[in-house]
Amino acid sequence: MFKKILIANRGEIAIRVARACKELGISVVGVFSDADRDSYHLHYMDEALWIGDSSPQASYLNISKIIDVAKQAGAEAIHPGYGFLAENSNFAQACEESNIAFIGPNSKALSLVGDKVASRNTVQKVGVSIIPGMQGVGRDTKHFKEMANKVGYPVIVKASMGGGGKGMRVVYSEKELEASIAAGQREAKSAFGDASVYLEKYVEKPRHIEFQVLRDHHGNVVHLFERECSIQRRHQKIIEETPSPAIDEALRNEMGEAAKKVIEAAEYTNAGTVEFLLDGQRNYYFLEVNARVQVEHPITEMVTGVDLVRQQILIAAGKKISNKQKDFAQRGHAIEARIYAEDPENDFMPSPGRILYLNEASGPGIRVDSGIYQGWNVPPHYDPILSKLVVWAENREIAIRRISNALSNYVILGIKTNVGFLKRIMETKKFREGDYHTHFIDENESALIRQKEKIRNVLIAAALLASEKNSIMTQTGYATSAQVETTPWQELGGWEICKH
Amino acid sequence: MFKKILIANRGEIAIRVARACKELGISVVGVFSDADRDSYHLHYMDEALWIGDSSPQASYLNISKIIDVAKQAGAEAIHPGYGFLAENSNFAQACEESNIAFIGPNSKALSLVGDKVASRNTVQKVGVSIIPGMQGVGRDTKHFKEMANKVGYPVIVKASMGGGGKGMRVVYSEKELEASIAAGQREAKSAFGDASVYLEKYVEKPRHIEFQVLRDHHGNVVHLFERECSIQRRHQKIIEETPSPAIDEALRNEMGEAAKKVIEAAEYTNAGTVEFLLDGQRNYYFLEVNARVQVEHPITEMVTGVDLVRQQILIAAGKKISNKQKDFAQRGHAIEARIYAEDPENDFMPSPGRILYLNEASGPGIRVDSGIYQGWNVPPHYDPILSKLVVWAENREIAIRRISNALSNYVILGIKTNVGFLKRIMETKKFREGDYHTHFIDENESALIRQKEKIRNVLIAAALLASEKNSIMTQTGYATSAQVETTPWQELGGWEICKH
Amino acid sequence: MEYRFDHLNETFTIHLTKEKNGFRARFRDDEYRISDLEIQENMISFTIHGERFAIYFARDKDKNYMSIDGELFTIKPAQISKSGARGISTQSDNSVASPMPGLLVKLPVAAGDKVEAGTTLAIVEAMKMQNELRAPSDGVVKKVNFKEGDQVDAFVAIVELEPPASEK
Amino acid sequence: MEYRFDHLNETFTIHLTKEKNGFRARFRDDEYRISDLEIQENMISFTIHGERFAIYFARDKDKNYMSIDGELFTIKPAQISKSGARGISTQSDNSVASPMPGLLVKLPVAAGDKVEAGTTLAIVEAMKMQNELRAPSDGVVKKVNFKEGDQVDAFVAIVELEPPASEK
Repeated sequence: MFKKILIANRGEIAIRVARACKELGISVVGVFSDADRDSYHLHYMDEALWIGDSSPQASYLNISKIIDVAKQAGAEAIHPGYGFLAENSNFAQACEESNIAFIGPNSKALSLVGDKVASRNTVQKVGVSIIPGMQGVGRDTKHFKEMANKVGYPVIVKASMGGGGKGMRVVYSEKELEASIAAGQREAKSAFGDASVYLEKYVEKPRHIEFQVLRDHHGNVVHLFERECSIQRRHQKIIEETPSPAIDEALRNEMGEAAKKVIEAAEYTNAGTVEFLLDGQRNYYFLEVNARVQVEHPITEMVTGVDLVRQQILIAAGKKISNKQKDFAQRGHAIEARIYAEDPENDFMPSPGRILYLNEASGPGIRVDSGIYQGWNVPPHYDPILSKLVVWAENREIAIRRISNALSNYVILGIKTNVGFLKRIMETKKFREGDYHTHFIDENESALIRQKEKIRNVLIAAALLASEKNSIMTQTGYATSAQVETTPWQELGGWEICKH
Repeated sequence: MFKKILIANRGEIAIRVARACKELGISVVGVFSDADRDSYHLHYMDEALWIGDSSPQASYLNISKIIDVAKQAGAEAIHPGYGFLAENSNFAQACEESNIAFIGPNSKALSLVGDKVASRNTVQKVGVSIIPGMQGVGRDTKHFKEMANKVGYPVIVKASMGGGGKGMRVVYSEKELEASIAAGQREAKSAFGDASVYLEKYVEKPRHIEFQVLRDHHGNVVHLFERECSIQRRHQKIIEETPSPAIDEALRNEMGEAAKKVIEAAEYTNAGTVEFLLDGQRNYYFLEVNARVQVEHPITEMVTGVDLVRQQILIAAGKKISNKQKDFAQRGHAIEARIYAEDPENDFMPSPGRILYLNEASGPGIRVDSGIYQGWNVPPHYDPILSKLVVWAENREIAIRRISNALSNYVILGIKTNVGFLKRIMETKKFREGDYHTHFIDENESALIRQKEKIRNVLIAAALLASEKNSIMTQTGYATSAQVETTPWQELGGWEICKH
Repeated sequence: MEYRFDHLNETFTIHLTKEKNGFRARFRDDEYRISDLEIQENMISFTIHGERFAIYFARDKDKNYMSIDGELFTIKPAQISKSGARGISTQSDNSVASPMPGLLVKLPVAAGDKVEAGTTLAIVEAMKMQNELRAPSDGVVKKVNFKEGDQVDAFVAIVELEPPASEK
Repeated sequence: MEYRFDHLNETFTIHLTKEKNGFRARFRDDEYRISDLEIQENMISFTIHGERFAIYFARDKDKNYMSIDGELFTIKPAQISKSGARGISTQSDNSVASPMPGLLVKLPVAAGDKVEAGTTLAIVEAMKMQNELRAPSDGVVKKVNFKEGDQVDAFVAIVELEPPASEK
């Protein structure tokens, strides 16, 4: 087993990994940029080394510097967390070349799954579906018609150079097809200067279902069931749950076996996630492999009882997965809500700044993986994720109530957060019924707007606070006369005594 | 199902119960004494009603007042928590007479299990052992010798009027017996004015093992396995774990079935705990039934996935336990540490007072059931329990590391707590090996003393804080000139602006 | 007594009257009886007609951050124009500022440049999000207060404009 | 510079010297190099010879409460007798105080009573624990500062004694 691991990351995931290391008796080396000199993750490290200025390029993305400090500290392995260098095959290779274990897939598998075309080909070879459609530009109307009939309506026409919805047309029947192609071509031409379009099956009301897989260096592979991550804002997952309300036992087993096939075909090692799109007719299509520990990994841990980060370390150290597929089971229901520093009342604008007051949720079935503390100045340089609120309960109904109550008691003051927005999602009928898909937030915009009535109690509170200043002073004894006298602390160090 | 429940308690257990109610869609009514006007549990209540001045007798033990406010609020049930009126059969009866459901056992069963002699008789009738020995005062030397031979050495001579170890003598062989009886009688006479002594089997290195049982009003009964609570200070449990390292599957099943027999014989309903003493030869002896939700109930919840407070409410509402014994299983390992306001460096003296800073442990596998908040003045009138730190992990070794790390990061400043003491227990070889019993703390006193070396870093920190005052001001921007200018808040309400 | 607060460009008024067992509050056309008021360091709780509310708060020099049921509100004392209360300096109408603090990654204009409405004046990046700041109307760049690579605060003028020469 | 602190009736001295990249601290006979010092509102962290330490702290008017690895320490600036530093008023030698705040449940003596060493002078109760306060030596009760049922603070004289008449 490793004696010392360097964690090439920051925030909540760096703390998550540090905890797993310490529980294995492994010493941890943390790294920090200029902006992170006072960051919370350093409080969980046995050593802390500076890696560059505040920009991600100069620090957390700086491969040679990170390899250097790992050598300097004598770390035998590096855990990359998620984001930054986690899926960078050059980094994995640099680790391999420096005889430092990269806690993640081998660099060859990492390259393969990072290449969209190569990974789609690999997946198809083992009989797992991808979204059917043209592999390149459509030639003529006949070609489009044939393909549309082959994959079945509805289909979608997309600009080859496209992105952001420009040149896209959903087509529900053959009689609309020709006109849609022409419209798509016109729009593509004007947006990208290239009229090329192609066609694929349109997955209606798609649900994002992913499977957690573990594979060791001895060829043992198991899946740890699914996570549903269909609640997304701007393609960013914000709420995840497991089990998915959309799949049953039979489909779960089928998709789980498909995910294992994908991982085996890629000769992938360590923890990985196979992402699928699921439609309303039980069809599922491979999307991609996420070659890292996922932000949403805790919900799998809550229902299976398996510590995924610990498994990552054990697998990287060459240990065998001793349990068989049949040894794993889902118990109860887990939901994660990602807490971001952003303002839902102002177009989700990022909101760095000082945390004046912090009271994180706690209690039965509640897990908080947090990277923040009261008094900390959230820097503007990195991802806005602050922490993750995860709940477990005996069933989905209780889990939703539990996370909703926990959000009510998750208090971060001084910056804007999405806590209230997350709670509003939990309270929608659609979410409660499990009847949602990846367009949920767009389609339920009006139900997610903050209710105006809440302001009444806030204003009354503000008025009471303003009026009650004197009684506070006496009631709670904050400002007694003793505190304005000279005290030994002042004589010693000149502290400004400022009780509150 | 109940629509409204009154919680006749305070602190962490009142919050625990409130959460369970809210998750069932039940509205909660809290109560408070004068000392608890600003207590944290009120923040979890939909209504809050005053029940008396600060003394427990006038408030939380005031049966008629509590019944009155329950009626006034229209509560259909009362949850008593633990302590206070939880095991008071008069209170249970008063509830029954007012047509308010008492969330606990029926008053008849409560009376029975509260009566030591009656419960021992009941238990013996169904073939469960009690500690063998005299049922009354020893008559003469012959009587003592006969009984000692019958139960086997070692035996203990105890004062009939006794308590606190006075008049107690452990006897290892017959040749010491006569002298020990005489010595015990002399000591009993001088301590209690009554020389009567009796004899029972001395259980050496006893372990405290208790079984959680649930029984509904339809006669269904299940046990949810054991909790080991042998780490005690002055007969107060401070650390509990499950599974117990002292019992195996066969003994677990046997003791679990014995516990169910006891509960059935008492016609007990709702959640109850059957306490046993276990010796080194797999003998176990019934001690008593705890007729309430236990402080340590969370560890059972962590390994079984069953929400015990929810079950209490459901059973009180007449629901059936739908699962059979075979449906329950223990998964992983859980440990609880009770956080008390007391000073281990000063004979565990209680330490009420203001909490100046609070940062509670959190993260994977960590549950905190807390009743405190930063800024709160812990009142001196009630039990010193502040919160409970509970961890779950895949196995015992990881669970111990996890709780040890969590204790390191459980920060309560301004009052004294036992956090460091609990951590020292976790770090003893004996505890790590599971080799302990109820005399653990006395026998390991020297290993539990705080190491002197820790002070070095604290003193360096204090010196650095005193020397660095100026750089703090600029580095972290706490005290900019803007803050000493007049601000709108001051003009509005005269607030003393005091940033920190 | 009357209290006036600003929240998201709206001004709200609360009338508060002290009574024997608490307060009477008037908001819009409704009256509320408030009892069992408790104020702690960062928490205020009270009962309105039997229902209990708990609100967390923290104060900055001119703002009160409050949280109720997970929803955040930032409340300021209202700017009282008739009195001598000092206003907080904010961006002027003909300057462009970022709605979020962040890194000034692009600043393609310089003093003296003529710009049309909609021209990108600056790009500010924070937490992996880029925000483009555009000219609200035609004009001439009067002053540029930062340079590329600078860290800028929210609501602080980055580029100041003046009307085009012809309008002067 | 030299810093002196009191902790549990002991006085400790730390010498601190500012250096280019941090500090040098001397404690007893050892020297420590301190780098990467960070101080936040309630946290201080630094590196000593490669090892990182994080300590939480909170200050009262005359005490600094600190937590390291779960262990709590209460540190006070040392009482400097030669300087003009004002001492904190504590119980005098011939008075009896409670080591914990609590309720004065029994006060069986009155001014003028003769007491022997070991006589119970008061019982203070807090958090379900009773603490008996006994006379440290023979004497006469000079003054009783509270009555039964009063709430008393820690280290505040409850009963004041004077030597027995014969010794005067």
